[in-house]
Amino acid sequence: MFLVFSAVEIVGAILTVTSKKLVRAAFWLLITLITISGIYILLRAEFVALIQILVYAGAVPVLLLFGIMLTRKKMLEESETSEAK
Amino acid sequence: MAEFWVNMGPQHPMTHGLWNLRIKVDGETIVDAEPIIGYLHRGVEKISEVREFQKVIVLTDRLCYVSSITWSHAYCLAVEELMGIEIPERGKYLRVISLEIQRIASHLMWLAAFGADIGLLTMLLYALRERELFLDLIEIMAGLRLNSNYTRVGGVRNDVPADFEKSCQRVIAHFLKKLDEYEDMMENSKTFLMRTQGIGKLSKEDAINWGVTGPNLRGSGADVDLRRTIPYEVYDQIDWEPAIEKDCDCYARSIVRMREMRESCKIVLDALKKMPPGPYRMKPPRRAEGEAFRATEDSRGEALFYVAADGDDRPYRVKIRSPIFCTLAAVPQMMRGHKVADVVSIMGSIDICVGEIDK
Amino acid sequence: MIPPQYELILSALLFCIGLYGILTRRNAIIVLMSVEIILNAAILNLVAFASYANDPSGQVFALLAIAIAAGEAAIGLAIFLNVYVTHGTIELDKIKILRW
Amino acid sequence: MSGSLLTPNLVGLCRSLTEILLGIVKAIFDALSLPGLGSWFMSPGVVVFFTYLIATLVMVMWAALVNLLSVMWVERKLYSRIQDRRGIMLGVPWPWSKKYKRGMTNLGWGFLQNIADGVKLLQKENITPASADKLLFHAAPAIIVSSTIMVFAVFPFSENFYYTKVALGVLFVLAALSLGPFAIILAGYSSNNKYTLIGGLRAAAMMLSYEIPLILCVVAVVLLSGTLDPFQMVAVQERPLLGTIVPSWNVFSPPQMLGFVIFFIALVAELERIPFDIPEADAELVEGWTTEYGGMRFGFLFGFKWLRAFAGAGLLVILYLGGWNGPVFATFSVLGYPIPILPQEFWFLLKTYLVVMVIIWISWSIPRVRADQVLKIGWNRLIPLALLTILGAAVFKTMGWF
Repeated sequence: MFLVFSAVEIVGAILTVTSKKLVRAAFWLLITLITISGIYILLRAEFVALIQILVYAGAVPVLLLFGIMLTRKKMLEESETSEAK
Repeated sequence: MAEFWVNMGPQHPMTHGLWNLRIKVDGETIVDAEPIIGYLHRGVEKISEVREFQKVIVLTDRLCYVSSITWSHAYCLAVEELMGIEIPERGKYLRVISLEIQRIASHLMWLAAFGADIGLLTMLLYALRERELFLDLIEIMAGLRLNSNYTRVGGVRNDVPADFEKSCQRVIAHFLKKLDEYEDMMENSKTFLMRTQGIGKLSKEDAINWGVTGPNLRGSGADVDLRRTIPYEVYDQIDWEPAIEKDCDCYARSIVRMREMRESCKIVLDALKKMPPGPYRMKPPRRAEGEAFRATEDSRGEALFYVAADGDDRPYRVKIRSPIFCTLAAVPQMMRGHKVADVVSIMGSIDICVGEIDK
Repeated sequence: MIPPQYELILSALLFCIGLYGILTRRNAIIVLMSVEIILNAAILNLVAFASYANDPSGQVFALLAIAIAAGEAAIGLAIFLNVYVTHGTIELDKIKILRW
Repeated sequence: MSGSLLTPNLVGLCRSLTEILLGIVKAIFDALSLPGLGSWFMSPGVVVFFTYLIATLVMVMWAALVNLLSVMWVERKLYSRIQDRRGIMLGVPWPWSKKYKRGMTNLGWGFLQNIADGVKLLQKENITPASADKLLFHAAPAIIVSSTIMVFAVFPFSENFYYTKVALGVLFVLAALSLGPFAIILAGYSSNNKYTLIGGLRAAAMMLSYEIPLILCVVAVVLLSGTLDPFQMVAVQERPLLGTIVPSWNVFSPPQMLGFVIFFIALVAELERIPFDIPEADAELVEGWTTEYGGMRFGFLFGFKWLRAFAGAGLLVILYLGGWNGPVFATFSVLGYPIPILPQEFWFLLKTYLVVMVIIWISWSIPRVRADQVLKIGWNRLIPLALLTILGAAVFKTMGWF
C-alpha cells in the first residue's frame, strides 16, 4: 500500500515539475497531495491527513489555478485572433 | 488579466432573438460593447411597395410579434393621414382599447423576460400566465391571439361582443391583484434592488441625443409620451397620466413599465365606459397620393411610419423608424464599466425586440 | 509497519524533485508548486517521526506547517499577480527588478 | 427516542447476507465435488471482501440512485408548484389502466421521468471539443462524482445505517466536498471556451470565499460538542432541554442560531443554488462551466449537483438539527419501555428533505445576485459573523452555560 502510494506520488511530483501546461501541473500537484494524505493515514495521523485534503488539496491548487488563469495571456489572445477573422 | 471579446449571441439565452452582442471584457468588467444586428432582416419596407395598402398590415403585424397591434396601428394612422380620412368615433375607441391591451401584454412579456434574465425564472411563468388572459381578450376582439391583424385602414376589423366590457373588467381586476404580487417579487425584493439600482445609467441628455424613446426615455426623467404630446385617436379624452422616473437606471425603467401597466388598465376601463355606439369602420379610398408621417407611442417607444404614394393602390415607399433600433445604439455607453452580469439587467430593462430592429 | 527508512527515502525523493523544479523551471507558479512539494516532504518527515515515536507533537507541527504553507501559497500568488501587473510576465528570468 | 430500522448495522447486515450467498455458492461447489474451491469461498478474507463490496453497492445505490432521484423529483415537482404548473407527470405504462392506450399514466407522479431523462442522456453522444485539454476534460467529472460519493462513506443516516464509523467524520465530509471547486475550475479551463472559463473563475472565487465561513461555523459546533464524530455530535443533541418539549438541538442554543443561518447561506452558495448560482448563471454564461459537456457526462454533473445538495442538507441536519432524533412525542412507552413509532431513518430523511425543500423554495423565488456582490457578502458579512459565532461558542463553553 505504501509502495503504491509513494510510486503514484513520485510520478505525480515528477509530472508536476516537468509538464509544459500549467494547469496540468496543478492537476498532478493535486494527485501528489492527495496521495501524501493517504500516506498520513497509513501512518495513523488521520487528522493531519484530512486537514491535508481540506487545506492543501482543497484550497492551494484552487489558489494556484486562480493565479494561472489571471496571469496566463496566451489562450485568450489566440482565441481573440481566431475570432477576428 | 487580458482583455478579450465575448460573443453574446446569436444563440445565447440573453439575446431574446437573433442578434449578437459582442462585449469586450477585462476579467468581469465590460470595457466595450458592440451590437451586431441583421440576422432577422426580412425586408418589410421593400415588400410593402408591391402590396396594396390593406395588405401591408399583415407585414406590419409581424414587425414585433409581442406588440403587433401597436405597429399595424401606427401604419394605419399614417395611411389614413395620407388618404385624408377620419375614422368613426367608435372605431377610435376600439383602437385605443386594443392598443392598451396589447401594451399590457407586451409589458408582461418584458416582465417575463426580465425576470428570466436576472435569474427569477418563476417570474417568467407568472407573467406569461397573466399574459394569456390579455391574449384571450385580444382573441375575443380580433379572433387571433398573436399577430392579430385587427386594425384596418379606416377603422378596426370588427366590433366587440356585448359582454366584452364585463370580461375586460374581470381580467383587469384579477390582473391588478397579481400586479401587486409582482411588485412584491421584483420591486420590493432586496436582491432585485441590488441587481438593478445604479446599473445602466442613461442620463436624460444622453437619452435624448441618442434618440432613445418610450419607457426607456421616461425612465431617464423626460416627460415625453406621444399619447399626450401629440394626442392621436382619443387619448386626449381619457384621463390618465404618464409614468416618469428620474433615476435613469434599470430600476427606474422597470418601475416605469410596471406603472404603465396600471395606467393602461385605467385607460382600457375608461375607454370602455366612454365608448359611443355607432359604426366602427369606414370604407377607405383604394388609391392615394402624396406623403404622410405619423408617429405613435409603441410599447417600446416612438414608432414612426413614413408612407409615400404616387396615386397607385400601393405605397411608393414605406419607411419605418423602430424605437429599439435607436436605443440599441446607446447600449455600449450604458454598459461600459459594469460587470458581465449587468449585461442581462441592462438588456432586459430596455425591452429588446429583434423583429422591429431588423425589420 | 513500514520501516522509517522508506519514509525518509520518499521524503528525500520528493525534496529532490521539488528542488529540481525550482532550479529548472522559469515560470513562477511552477516554482511555487515545487515549493509546495518541498514543504510536503518536510511535513511527511514530521508526521512519520511523530508516528514512530508515538508523540503527537510532531503532528501539531505538521498542522502548523500546513497552515503556513497555505498562507505562503496565497502570499506568493499575490506577489506574482502584482509582478504580472507591473512587468507583464511571470517568467522569473525576465524579472530583473532586484538586479539592475 | 426511536430506534433504527436496521438492528445490526449496515455492514453487519451485509455480512450475514454475504454469508448466506457464499453458503449457497459453497453448496453449489460441494455438489460439483469441488470442496476446496467451496471452502475457499468461506475463508474470512473473501467473506470480508464480499461484505464490503455488497455494503458499498448498497450505500452507493441508496445514495446515488434513490436519494439522487428523489431529490431531483422533489425539486422538479416543487418548483413547478411554485411556478403554478404541474411539473413532471409522466408515469409507467400500466396495463390495466384506462389510459394505457395512450402509452402513459400518471402513476408515480412523474418519478420515472428522471430515469427516462437519464436514459436519454446515456444515448447521447459524448462530445469532446477538439481544442479541449482531453485529460483534464475527462478527469473533472470523475473528480466531482467520486468526491461526492466519498461523502457517503462516513455519512450516518441513523445509529446503525452507516458505512463506516470515522472519528473525524465531519472533517471527512468537508474535505470531500472541498475537492469540488478544483474539479469545477479544471472543467472550466479544459473546455477551452470563454463562458466556461469565466464560469470556472467565478466558481473558484466564490467557493474559496464561502468555504471559510462554512468551516468556521463547523468549528463553533465542534467547540461546543467537543467532538468531530457525527455520532457523538448527534448524541450530544439528544438530551431534551426545557423540560421535555424542546430538544437540545444545536439550533436552539444561542451562539449556534447565528451559526445555523451562516452555515445555511454558505451551503446554498457552495451548492450553487440560484441566489448564488453565478458560476453557471444561465442567462449570462449559457451554462457556465458545464457548457461544453454533453451526454451522460453532463448528466453526471447535473445530477451530482443535486446529490451534493442532499449531502450538504444532511450535514446541516447532523450539525444543527439533531440528526436522526425525532421529537420527544414521537415515542410512547408501554410499561416504561419506549416503543418507537417511526424509525430514525425516517426522521433523518424528513429533516434533510425539508432542508432541501427550503433551499429549493429560496432558489426559485429570488433573483440571482451579481458576482462581485456575492463575494462582498461572503467576505464582509459572513466571515465576521462566523468569527463572532466562534467567539460566542467559546464564551459559552468557558462559562459552562451549555
